[in-house]
Amino acid sequence: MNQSKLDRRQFLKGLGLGGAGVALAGCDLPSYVTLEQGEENVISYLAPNEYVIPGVGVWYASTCVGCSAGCGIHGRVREGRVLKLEGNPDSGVNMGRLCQMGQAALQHHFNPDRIANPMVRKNGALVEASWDEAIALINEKSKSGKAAWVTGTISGHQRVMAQTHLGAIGGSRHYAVEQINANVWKTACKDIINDPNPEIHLEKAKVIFSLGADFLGTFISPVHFAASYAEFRTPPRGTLIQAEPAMSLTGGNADHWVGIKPGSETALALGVANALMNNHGVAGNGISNATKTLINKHDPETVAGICAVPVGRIEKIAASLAANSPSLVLAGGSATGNANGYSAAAAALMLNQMLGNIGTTITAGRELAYPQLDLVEGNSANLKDLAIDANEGKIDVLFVSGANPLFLAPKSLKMLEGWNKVGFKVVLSSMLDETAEAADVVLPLASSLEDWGSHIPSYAKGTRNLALQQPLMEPVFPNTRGFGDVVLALAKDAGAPGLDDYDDYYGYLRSAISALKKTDSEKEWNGFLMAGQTQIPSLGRKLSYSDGKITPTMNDSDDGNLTLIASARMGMWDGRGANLPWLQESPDQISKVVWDSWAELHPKTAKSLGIKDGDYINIKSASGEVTTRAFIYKGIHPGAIAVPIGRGHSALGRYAKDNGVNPLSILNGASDSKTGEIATTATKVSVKSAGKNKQMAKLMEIDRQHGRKLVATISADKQRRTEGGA
Amino acid sequence: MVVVLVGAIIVIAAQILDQKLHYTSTDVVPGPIVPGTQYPDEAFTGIDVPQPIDFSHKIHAGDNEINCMFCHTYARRSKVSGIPPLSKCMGCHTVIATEKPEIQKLTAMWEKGESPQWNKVHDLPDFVHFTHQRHLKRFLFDNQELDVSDAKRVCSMCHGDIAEMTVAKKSRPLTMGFCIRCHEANEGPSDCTKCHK
Amino acid sequence: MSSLFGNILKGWTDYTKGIEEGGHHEYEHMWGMVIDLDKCTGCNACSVACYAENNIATVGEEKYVARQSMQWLRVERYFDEPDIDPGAIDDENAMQERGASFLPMMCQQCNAATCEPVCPVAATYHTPDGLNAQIYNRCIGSRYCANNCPYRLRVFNFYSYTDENGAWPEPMKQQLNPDISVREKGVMEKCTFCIQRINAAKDKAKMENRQVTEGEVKTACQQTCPTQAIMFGDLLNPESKVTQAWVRQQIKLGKYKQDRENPTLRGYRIFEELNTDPSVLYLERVREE
Amino acid sequence: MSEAALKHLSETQTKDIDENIAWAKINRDVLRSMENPRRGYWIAMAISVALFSVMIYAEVYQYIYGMGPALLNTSHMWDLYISTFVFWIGMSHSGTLLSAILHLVHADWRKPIYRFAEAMTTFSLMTAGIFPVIHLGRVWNFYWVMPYMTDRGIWPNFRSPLIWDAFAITTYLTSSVLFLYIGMIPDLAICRDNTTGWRKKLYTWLSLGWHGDDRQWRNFRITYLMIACFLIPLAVSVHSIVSMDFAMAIMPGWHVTTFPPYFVAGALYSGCAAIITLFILLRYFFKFEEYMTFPILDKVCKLTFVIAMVWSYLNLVEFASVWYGHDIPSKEVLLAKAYGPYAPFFWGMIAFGMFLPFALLSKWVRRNMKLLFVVSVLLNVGMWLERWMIVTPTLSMSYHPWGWNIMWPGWVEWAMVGGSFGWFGMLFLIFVKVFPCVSMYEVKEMVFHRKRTIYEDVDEMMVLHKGAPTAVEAGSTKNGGS
Repeated sequence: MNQSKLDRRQFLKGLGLGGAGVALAGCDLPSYVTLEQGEENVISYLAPNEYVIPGVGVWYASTCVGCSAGCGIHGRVREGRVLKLEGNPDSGVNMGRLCQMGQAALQHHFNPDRIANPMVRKNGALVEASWDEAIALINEKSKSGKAAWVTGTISGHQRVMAQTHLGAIGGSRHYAVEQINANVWKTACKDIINDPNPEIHLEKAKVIFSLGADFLGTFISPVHFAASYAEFRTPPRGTLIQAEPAMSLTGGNADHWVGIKPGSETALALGVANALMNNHGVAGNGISNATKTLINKHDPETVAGICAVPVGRIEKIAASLAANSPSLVLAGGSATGNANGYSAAAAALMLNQMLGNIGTTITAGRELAYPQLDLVEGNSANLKDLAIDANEGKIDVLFVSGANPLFLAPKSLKMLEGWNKVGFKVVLSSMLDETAEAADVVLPLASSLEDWGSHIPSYAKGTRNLALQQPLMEPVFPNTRGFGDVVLALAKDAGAPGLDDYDDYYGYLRSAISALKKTDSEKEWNGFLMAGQTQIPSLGRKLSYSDGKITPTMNDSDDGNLTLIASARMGMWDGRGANLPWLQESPDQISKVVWDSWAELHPKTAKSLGIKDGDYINIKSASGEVTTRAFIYKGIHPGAIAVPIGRGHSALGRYAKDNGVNPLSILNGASDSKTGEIATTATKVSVKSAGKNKQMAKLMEIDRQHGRKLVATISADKQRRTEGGA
Repeated sequence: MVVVLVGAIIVIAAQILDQKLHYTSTDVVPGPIVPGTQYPDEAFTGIDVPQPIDFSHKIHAGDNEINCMFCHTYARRSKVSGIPPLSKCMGCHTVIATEKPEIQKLTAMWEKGESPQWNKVHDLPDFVHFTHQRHLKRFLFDNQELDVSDAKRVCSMCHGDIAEMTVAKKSRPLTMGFCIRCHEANEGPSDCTKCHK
Repeated sequence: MSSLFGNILKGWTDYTKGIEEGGHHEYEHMWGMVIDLDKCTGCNACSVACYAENNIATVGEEKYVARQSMQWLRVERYFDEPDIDPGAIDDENAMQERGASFLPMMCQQCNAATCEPVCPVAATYHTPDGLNAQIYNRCIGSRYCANNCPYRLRVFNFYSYTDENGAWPEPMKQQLNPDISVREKGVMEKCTFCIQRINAAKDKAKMENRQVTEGEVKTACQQTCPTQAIMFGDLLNPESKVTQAWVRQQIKLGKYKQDRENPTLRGYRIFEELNTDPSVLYLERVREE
Repeated sequence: MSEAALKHLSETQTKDIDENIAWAKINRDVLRSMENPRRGYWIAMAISVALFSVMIYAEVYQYIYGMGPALLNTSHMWDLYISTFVFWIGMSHSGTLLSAILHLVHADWRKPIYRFAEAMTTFSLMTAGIFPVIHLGRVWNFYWVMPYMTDRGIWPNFRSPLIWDAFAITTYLTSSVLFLYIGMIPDLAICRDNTTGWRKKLYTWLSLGWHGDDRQWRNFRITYLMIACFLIPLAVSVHSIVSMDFAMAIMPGWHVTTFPPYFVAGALYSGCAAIITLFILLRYFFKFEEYMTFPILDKVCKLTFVIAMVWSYLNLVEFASVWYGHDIPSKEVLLAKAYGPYAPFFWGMIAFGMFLPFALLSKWVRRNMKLLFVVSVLLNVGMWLERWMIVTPTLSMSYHPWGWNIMWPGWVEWAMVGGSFGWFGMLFLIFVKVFPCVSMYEVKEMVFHRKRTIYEDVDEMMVLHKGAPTAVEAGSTKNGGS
């Protein structure tokens, strides 16, 4: 990396594809066939750098863009191909570790279904076109009306670039769409403790009481939290209490799992607060009298009725929280995924305040000194807005990248109708997903391992860093371009000021970061790239506490129908993992199902509906129905049915297409009253058996160890006695 | 009877097949070329492998006595010895022998920025993971009686007398038996996973 | 040849004798693992990392249903045993009161491996590193080893996955790790403790005339594990973290019944009583009562 | 033979063989069986070849696509291939039992029936030998199990029971073929003397110049006896070794100490049952009522019953030792056999293998050909189920519960199983038309010896035989000669 960019590209040029092709000949054939001469070929380098040695892997730092956590990665490059990703040990986000989605980014990069060439809609069908043709069409149309951008969570210079472009074409609307987010929690934090992104110290807590927050799976920064969780579990070991209607990955690791009625988390929190104040003498400093009155109304007996949790368990939680300090209360996931979600988050923060956690396990985060680079965090309220605005004709030209609104939006939002009302739609994507298929122009993007970029991790402790993303190899599909390059070109064509100096996005990024870091030295730039990140100035925040609005009431009409939980899972995520065979074949952590969707049901419910494990069931809401197979176990509330998000694509390549079902599509229009987040756990569905029992693809058919000593257990007391407090 | 015959035929056929596939084994001989070692002195006549440029090893390694590792510079640092990058060729051939047609081919490629596509001559099966660097270390760098200029002698253990060839040609069988005999004679590792993984 | 025979024909008696005489004197290394089940969150990152590192084929739904999947490392999930929590089993209204238990299972690299003696062609054997190696190109696919593995951790290539409709359609082939062979149909395969990484580290150490140091070799699963629940190292190196963990847990190799001073320690090996002498030490999952 | 005649025969036939059969008639009857086949033969042949062709197709399919279509899976790596292998190996024990063991104990009633039993041994071994090969994932490398000098300096793993199998089967096959062939030489000479054309050439070549002189007979007797002696321990060891495929493994339900005798007993049992089946078939189709008599069948049935009881005893011993032992997984496997999804097959095995043989105690059954045929086939079905019940339930329920899995064989496996019967049938059908399936010279001996017990004076007997030549010339002279 100590050469100019051209040289860099040069060395990335491979020593031929010998290696991979070779590997495939495998050991099937007798050796005389493989002891061949002149059958395989090898292409020499033109002028490689000193450190490029064929047969020896070189590691380059970059940033994972699988979710908005922004983990640092190292990619192993050999013979010009990136072979394996590992976590970057220098990154404060993931400390050298990586989740399955990070590992699988390679398959996105090498995906056979990537878009190779630009496509333009002609006579109703997308046909391949040249870049010039596509860009010309975009330039022609993009000034023809009110323009808008749809992205996922976006940050760093890509955000700047997209917004510059938006400004240049005279648009103002930017919808950051993200299905799996912590928007409700962050909004509550911002309102109540005056910091949208406080630092959460799992490792300092002795007890964690989590209301649905799947911090090991889908909450803000899973790998970082998993690392903190590991510290939390080292002796003296903390206790994890998870309350949620359907077991998440975090719930699967809980010492006490409380299966509660969907939507009753706020009441549970109030009940715990009541027990704390009345039975454990917790004063509740800083909590308003109005809230205290509310708490007093929620004695455990009442709450037990609302949540369908035994009184004893509520009191046990309170006792545990009172006895072990510091503790930590979190809310997210299914707790915030209903109309009353904000209250659950507010109640969680109220508990933290009561227990004195604010300032110990929840501390102030740091604010970026350059807010224009900061994350625009996507949320599903934006998705709703997008649908409404599009339907109202407020958008004429739409640019979409990094989001798949047509897949994510429930039918009840009428997204497709709105989409069709938009005059001209441009999708920048590397995969032909549902949204790209419905676009007028599709621009093929380079994968995240071929592209330049900068990212602000969604969560950071201590210092704030700008995570750098650099290409690890030459584009697999030569006719694809980086997101920054495309948007830069579009912005230049649209006449955005100040961009003329930059030939490409790399030039822009480099000079922007040089300006940011006030250095122009080649050496330091290489240092940034080698570290995969660079520190940027940030300002401290200060936490305060003022009660949030807690509305405990649930207007739950008990009509005998089940509550659908569209559960977020690590792996498929919001659907972006469905085209990667590794993730498809990586069993879900709890149900262990692969390659298909499933619907979790409690045995009691299943019995009453006459459903057996593996039966196809028909799940019908007011706005549609899906049919999938039942997975029956006791990790779900009897009044709920959980279907994972992520499958059910009608596009997105051979692995994703027609695989499983999409529960998002049948959600009703309910949303969180405060933030407008689409409620994922508030839709009532009727369920009936659709017969036909076909075996499900699962890692394991058994749930128990049958007396074998496979996972042995030891009580925490015993462990503390033998391993001590250290 | 038939079965006895069939059994015998199977065993004999296996022998013959094996001999055919793995070439005739001969004993190891003490190597005057590489002192302190023994190596299987087995000949093999490879086929002529066409190359995009008729590179002459004789001129380079033979007549001009260029060290093997001058061009195959990766050999001591990597599993593979590698093909020299085009820039290395051009390092000399911008001035030397520029009038020759083969060199002009090379220059044309260099100017276009593309690399020649060489055909592999010493191509091991893909389940064999041979490493050059360990062998060079063992036979050349750790060998008190040789210095780096003797690289050719070490290389010739497996590659034959490349310096006498024009376009390289296989002159050793490079079968597993060939490897094993050398490993036994020189106390190389006998762990299968060293080469097969 | 003699050394080759030494490896192939090494028996259990020789092995235990080696232990009684004070260790595995003929071993260069003795790779071992420690997995802390209390830290394991069951997130599956290890399993996917293993797919990425070791050229493991994905088989698709149909073959997965037929249980012909190829994963070398599987993360099993169990719910409570009746003896721990009888209420949760019998009462059909009850819900789980705790989370699940997760168990990452990879080849246990048994030192008295049941798979080794039964292979007719010695395609699986014990390396001088104490590993249970599988030589793919020697394997004829009798599958006896898999039948005899009490852990069910050997997987077989029931199909060929290398063609265009296989596991790696172009350009996915480019991701394949050239340091490992791609296995063809009819070949048994299994976790190798990332032998390519071990060999690379050993080669590097030899090139630099030194020993392999602690932490120099990391398996793919260990490296990616978000909670660092997996530890890997040389059991012959007294300094290594795994050795220390084994000593701390008072688990000794070569025994099928551990005689521990402190029986409440967390360490155990799965199916130790079968006398397979696995190299993977699990630390019990901790439960809050 | 008509129904009535059969009934009459079943009531009247009391001797193993009628000592008054003329030697010439023996030759005539047996040689007649080798004459041009009739329609029934061709139908049987067509069915066999069809089955075998399906097997070939399945094998090619498996060669191309791998072991997947057989529906083998991570838990069930063997299934029908190995159970059918064990079945056929078991089948092969009948020949040894009848010819070698009974030969040594001078049970001369074996003589009319041992030839086809030996052929059965050879052909079932040839069938059994197919299975270890086709079950290989890389069948093209099967010869690697042979210890031959490779250039690579690697040997097979001599610790593996599969290698012992390979040795045992090849040795046993070689010896069985030798035994069959040597015992056939005098008969081949008779055939040589009574045929023309290609047959004559074949028999001339095969009979190795046998002309029945004293020296030849002496050498022949010694050789035959020695091979018989050699074969007995070999046969016992072969099936013991096959049992070690399982007994040497660690799996619950396989790791059983009584497996070697259990397998040997099972082998003899299924072999005997198969003898009954073929006995009835040959007797019916070749009209061998005078040679394959009811009294002989009676003896075979009684023998079968005894062996069945030994087998049942060993079965119960195994169950009891598991039941009273402390090995929980083994106990679970046993219970799963009895109650699990494979239970119908397990109980089928118990019913056919343990209880059905009691039917053989009834004289009425023993004399009722059709019924006995059905019984013998069912006994063999039971024995096939036994092999399946050894292999599959264990694999479906081994130590690690993760691997618990119920598996039903795919079409490829069934094709192989069916094809193995086709292959066996094909070989046997060819055999009965090319070689005499009743030993002519030994039946003559039998007749001779029996007669001697009646007629004290040999000369008198000879006179009664109307100028028949002396025993010395038996087997050599032409047309009705011996």
